[in-house]
Amino acid sequence: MSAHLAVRGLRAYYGQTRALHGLDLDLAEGGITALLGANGAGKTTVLRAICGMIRSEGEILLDGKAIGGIAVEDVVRLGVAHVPEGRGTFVRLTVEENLGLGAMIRRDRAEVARDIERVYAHFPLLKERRRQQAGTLSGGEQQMLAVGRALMLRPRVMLLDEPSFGLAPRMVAEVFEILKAVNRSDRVSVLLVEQNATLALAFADRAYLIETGRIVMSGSTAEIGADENVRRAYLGY
Amino acid sequence: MAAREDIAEVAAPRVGGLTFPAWQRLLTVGVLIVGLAIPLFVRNFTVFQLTLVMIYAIAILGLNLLTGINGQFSLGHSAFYAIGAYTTAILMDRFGVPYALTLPVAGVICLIAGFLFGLPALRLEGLYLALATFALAVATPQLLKLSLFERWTGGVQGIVIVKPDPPFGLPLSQDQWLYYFTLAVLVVMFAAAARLISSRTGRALKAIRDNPLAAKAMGIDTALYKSLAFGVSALYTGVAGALGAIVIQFVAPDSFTFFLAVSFLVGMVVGGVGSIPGALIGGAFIMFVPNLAEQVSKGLAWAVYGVILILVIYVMPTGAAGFVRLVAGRVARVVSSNR
Amino acid sequence: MTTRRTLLAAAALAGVALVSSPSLAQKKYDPGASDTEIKVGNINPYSGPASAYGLIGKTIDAYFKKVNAEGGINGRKITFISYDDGFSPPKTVEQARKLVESDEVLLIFQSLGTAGNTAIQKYMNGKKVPQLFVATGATQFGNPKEYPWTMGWQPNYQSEGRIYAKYILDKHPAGKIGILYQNDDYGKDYLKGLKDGLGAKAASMIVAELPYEVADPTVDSQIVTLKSKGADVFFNVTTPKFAAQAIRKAAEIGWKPVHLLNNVSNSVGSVLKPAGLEASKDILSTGYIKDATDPTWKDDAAMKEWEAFMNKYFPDGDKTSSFTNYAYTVAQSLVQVLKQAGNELTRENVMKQAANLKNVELGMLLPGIKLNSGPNDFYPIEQMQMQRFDGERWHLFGPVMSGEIGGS
Amino acid sequence: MELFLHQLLAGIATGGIYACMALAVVMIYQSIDHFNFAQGEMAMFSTYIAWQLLAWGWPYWGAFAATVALSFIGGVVIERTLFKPIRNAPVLSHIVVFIAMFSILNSVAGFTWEYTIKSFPSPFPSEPLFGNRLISAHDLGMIGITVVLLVLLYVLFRHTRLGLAMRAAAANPESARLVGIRVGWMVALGWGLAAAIGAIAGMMIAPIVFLEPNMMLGILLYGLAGAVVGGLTSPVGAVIGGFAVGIVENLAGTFIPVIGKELKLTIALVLIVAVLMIKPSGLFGRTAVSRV
Amino acid sequence: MHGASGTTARLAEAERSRSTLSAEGAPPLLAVRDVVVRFGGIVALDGVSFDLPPGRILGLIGPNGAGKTTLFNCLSRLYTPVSGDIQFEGRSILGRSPHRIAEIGIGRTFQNLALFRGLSVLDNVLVGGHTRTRGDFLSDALGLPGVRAREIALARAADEFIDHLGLGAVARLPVVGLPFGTQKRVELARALVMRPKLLLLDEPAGGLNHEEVADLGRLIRQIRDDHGITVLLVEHHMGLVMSVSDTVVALDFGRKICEGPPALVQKDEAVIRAYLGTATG
Repeated sequence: MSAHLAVRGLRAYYGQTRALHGLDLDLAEGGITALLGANGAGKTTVLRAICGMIRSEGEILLDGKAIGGIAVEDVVRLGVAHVPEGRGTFVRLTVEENLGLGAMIRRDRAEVARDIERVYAHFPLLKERRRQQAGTLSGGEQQMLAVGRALMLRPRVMLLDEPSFGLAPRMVAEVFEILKAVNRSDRVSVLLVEQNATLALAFADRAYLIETGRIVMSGSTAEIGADENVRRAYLGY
Repeated sequence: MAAREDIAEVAAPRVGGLTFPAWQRLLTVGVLIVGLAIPLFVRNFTVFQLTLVMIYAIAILGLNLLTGINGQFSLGHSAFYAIGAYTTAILMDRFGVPYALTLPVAGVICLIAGFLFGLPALRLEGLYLALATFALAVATPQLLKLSLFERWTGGVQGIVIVKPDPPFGLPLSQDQWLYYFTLAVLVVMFAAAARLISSRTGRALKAIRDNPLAAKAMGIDTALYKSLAFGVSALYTGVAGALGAIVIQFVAPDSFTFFLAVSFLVGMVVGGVGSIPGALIGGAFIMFVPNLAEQVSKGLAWAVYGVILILVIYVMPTGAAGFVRLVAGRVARVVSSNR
Repeated sequence: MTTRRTLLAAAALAGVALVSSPSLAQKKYDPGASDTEIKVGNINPYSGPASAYGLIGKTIDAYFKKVNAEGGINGRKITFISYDDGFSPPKTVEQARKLVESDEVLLIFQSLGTAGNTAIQKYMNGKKVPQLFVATGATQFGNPKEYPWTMGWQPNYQSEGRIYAKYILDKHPAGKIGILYQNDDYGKDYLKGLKDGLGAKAASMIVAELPYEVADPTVDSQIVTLKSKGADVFFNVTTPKFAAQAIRKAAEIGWKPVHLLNNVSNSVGSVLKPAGLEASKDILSTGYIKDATDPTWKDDAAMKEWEAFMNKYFPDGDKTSSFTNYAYTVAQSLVQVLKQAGNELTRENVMKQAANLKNVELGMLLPGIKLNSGPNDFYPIEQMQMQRFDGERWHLFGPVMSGEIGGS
Repeated sequence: MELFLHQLLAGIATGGIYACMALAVVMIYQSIDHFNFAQGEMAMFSTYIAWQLLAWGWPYWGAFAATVALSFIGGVVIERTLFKPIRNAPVLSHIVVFIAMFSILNSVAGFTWEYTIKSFPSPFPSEPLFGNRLISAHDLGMIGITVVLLVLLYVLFRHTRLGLAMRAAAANPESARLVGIRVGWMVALGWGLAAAIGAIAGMMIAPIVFLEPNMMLGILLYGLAGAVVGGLTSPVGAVIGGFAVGIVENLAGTFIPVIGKELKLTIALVLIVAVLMIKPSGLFGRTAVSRV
Repeated sequence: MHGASGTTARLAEAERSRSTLSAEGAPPLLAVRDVVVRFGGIVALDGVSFDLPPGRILGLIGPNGAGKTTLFNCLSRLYTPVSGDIQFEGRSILGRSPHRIAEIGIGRTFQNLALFRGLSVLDNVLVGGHTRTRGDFLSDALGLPGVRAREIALARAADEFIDHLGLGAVARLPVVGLPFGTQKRVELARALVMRPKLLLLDEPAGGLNHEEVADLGRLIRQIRDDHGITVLLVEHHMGLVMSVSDTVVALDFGRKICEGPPALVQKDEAVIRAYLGTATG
């Protein structure tokens, strides 16, 4: 099994301070990998560095090809969708325009239309508000929109930064089910940052533990979940 | 006194605004000494130019209090500069009021005018406020020409006023005296601004700039503070206008076009948005750079000016103050990494 | 010590030499003048809303180059220092001070604009530096009692206004006058001249007086209003761009009043032609300078001389603009004054000579119009002649009239 | 009554000028999310290019097309060279660069083509239409072109992917990148379009006000007023706003005594402030609603 | 709502009299009465009522778009209800403008962070103390002696909370570059320095991991116990809500669907259907 996305010796600065200190990770083709860690450990920075939103040093390989230093939009065009922290809603545009933008680089119009319906099927609330300005949605609704927009890309890799943020528990379950389904049906590789470690470990098949910009542990979710320290710190039992 | 200093010492580690770092104090004193000495060594004409630099600096500081500190845009500060100038000119010319006494009057009138303009401006944000103030700037010369007020304003002819002599038989030229007078006003106003910015009021103004909703939730009366910020900003610019009238000895509608407002904006950005010492750099920029550009090429003076402006923004995208901060930060990083 | 003594001796000798040669008037200099040089300062709007006038400064500069190339004035070269004030009075003050205190010019010549000149008038008179031949027709610059160091040149706006009033009273005593004027000192001076000239009849004859601002995009609305107010005499007090707009709009809406166009905008090349020669037919104006685009002067010797000057010294200059021949003529006037001043190049003598112009004829002035000034007459040109545009050229008619405002 | 009608028509005619400019203003606002103070000078400069081509003997429509194309390229080049390097600088720094551009274009135009007015031809017949002398063929032609431009822009922005991408890039550049939009080029394209529209506006306006380097100053102000009154986010609003400003200015200038005459300019500005007081995002503008 | 039938009005009246004195007999600190909010055609809150006695922690839960944040915004007077009333210490707050909510002792944090980006952590916290100090432009500009003393007192209070929340190391840094969770703590410190009687927390656990959530839970209880601050908590993190709340109110489609102790609400059919689903994260 080759790594779909591989990161080698990633270093990044955030403001004046170094946020990542040479970090390696692999994302298996069609796999789901979770990044766990405390606040400020650098999880979000990893995602932002991978898709070129911040300057970084080290190697980032997609299908074995280096994508470090490539502009964000070009990384996206290689099939990497990012659900960012803070959702990145186009507040002045309508819900449907937001979704349409997710498929901006695609040319298959009929398929795009079908995908919009698919997103609406996943999130009926969005369908109700399709003509509303996206800024009027509640926080949780905007989170759904962000996930929906990412799906519109028909991505090959998804970078998810806390997709559960602001979602009701039932919605969290639903969103993760949807993501799992997409992961299976479209063979999308997922890199997940999630504070809810229980959820993340249930959802993912591999996990990395980050502390202050370094990987301190990695392995299958079963291994990680069984670790005494992880259990105490992140799972609470 | 000593006791209070002690309290300050104890609290000092975190109370950012209350104590200015020693190097800043030292620098301020140094600049002040140089400022006091300069007129004794240069020509009257240069003294006159430096006086204008200080006047522009006060006006720019006024704009900075509004835009840099409170986040409200204004392209209309030429209007307040004009009100201040006209107040002084009318008081001196029509009522024989001594020039020094006209400054507080000009300041108060501008405070009120600014406050009143600030009230409707509350409903406007960002670009829309900029446009409304732009409108104010453009309308100002026309309003000054209005025949209804011609008795006071002298209409299109404007008002010529007399330049004051140094008091108490001081052995100074008129220009030197006005320089020191302006310097005194500048020191008072800059010190007041520095205190204001680092105080509770200053924090509230900055909070409104950064997040008006959260500021409200913290109990800040945003409407009042924004209007008052407009008023105080106008006061600064108005006092500058008053000084300008005394130094130039003449006010006329054509002196206060929106190009003046644009100059203030340029001065503010070049000096550094939100920076107090930056206002002086901005004042010097708008005073000397056009002349420099004219020396390079008469026909293309403003093109040269534009090019200089672009270069300045390229080199210092956040103005001189931001540039200094950036360089200081780099130096600090290098020093600390070498340690 | 020795050197100093020698120098003193040399100076004494030189003094003796001067006294002993009666052919040369005693050499006396104020700052800005020397054996080899006369420094002349100038302030012009090369930028800003009035930058069209910048052409005047450029032409004067070219003319002084010609003077210098031809040997200068009494052997002295003119150094012409011209600064931009962008038509902003505070800047005018700064530039005037720079010229006087830093460049140490002998005099400031042709500073342009009423507001700017007002701004520096007190300063110039306080410093006793000539503010000579200001480029504005406002009446306040010919007041030798209060301001002995300030002098105008062109016929003032009020005089011209009076000339039109005279014409209206004479030819159209029952006319209904509509006025369009620029809302500044210039416009208001014309207005005052016209009203003073009309006297008691002003109130009944003027049916509308509409101002415009320099920043206004068009004056179309005003023209429409004037027409619908029933005006049949149109007093057009506008600067070139608006004059052209007014002429065209009037023609467009079929309004054909008796059209009196102020001298400021009667250039064929830069106003009437853009506005449309057909539309400009029968417009009346006054003149005192020959228009280069007017075929009347095709074979005029002075005009040929001017053309030769333009071709040689200012080839890029716009020959169709009346500013160039205006500047040429006013520069000649200064040369005349400096020539008269001879070797006594003091500021006082310059003013004395400027106030001592007697029937000076300059080539580009209309025939019969001469420069005259005296200690109580600080308006060198006071004569104008009315002219009518026939769709191609101006035709002078009637007598050379004088403005009646000012000394003499 | 007759005067009223005449002024109304004159207002519509001048309103057409403002509408043209307002459209260009809104256009650039849509693509860069702030207002370009040099917009008027860009239009003026383009018009001089057209004038130069005509002076070299080009046919009108040839010069017209070439000017629009050159202006488009010019707009793109300005964005790529001047604004790309300072993409991350604060808004105020951008405004200062606009001011710099303003003075450069104005100065260079004056230097190259002198400050004296030049007449600029109209592509429309000079005979009055239908014997109506109050609104000229050129006025009508200009209004027609404005409307055509408006429709084209509407289609572009509301019904094409490119338009959507441009709006997204202006509103939220970071998110736009995250969906694969080449934000830099979208902004450059916006500049190009704004410059091209400005060029058309300039070539339509110049026959009325005469060509000179400062010709756009007053017009920009009124165009701005139109854009603000109509709402900076709405091209339709901007055009309607432009006409409204023209009409109100003319009527108020004529029928309100003393103040109306002397403060014609001010009236337009009072209008801006008044409209903004009632509807802070203009009559047709959409307010950006955001939840806390 | 005012046009409601007599029966409804009587019922409402009965409920009001019932709840002005709560079970323990203490008057509620906060009383929400039949609050209705509409946005255009959408009803965001539809007659929501509940009481919050002093010294209690109330958890507010509900699916996305149920109206929780809307209710918060009513409490901080950013929105005005179409009908209904909100009383604080027995007095209606609807007549107050937003900035005069803090002075009566209501502080809040924001779901998606609303910090003052350009200010340092310390200055952010100091702004929280705005209502606790007096001052005006003139005395601040002149730097009158009283100003300095007040500033120092406030700075001490701020220091206390900054240390308490473990922000000492970053106190001088601008907030903008700090990690999300740290920024959340800054918000909390900012709200606490105000010394509110009622603290509104909008999803404070968002972006925190388990350990941090546990810390937060302890902190919320401590805030209540040590400072006597009443807390209204909107949160999706069920672990937190259920462990710290005395009472839980559940909303759905703008209506209250359940109110009671955490254990009961957790088992409520309607709550499970609308909100919890099968997974209880």
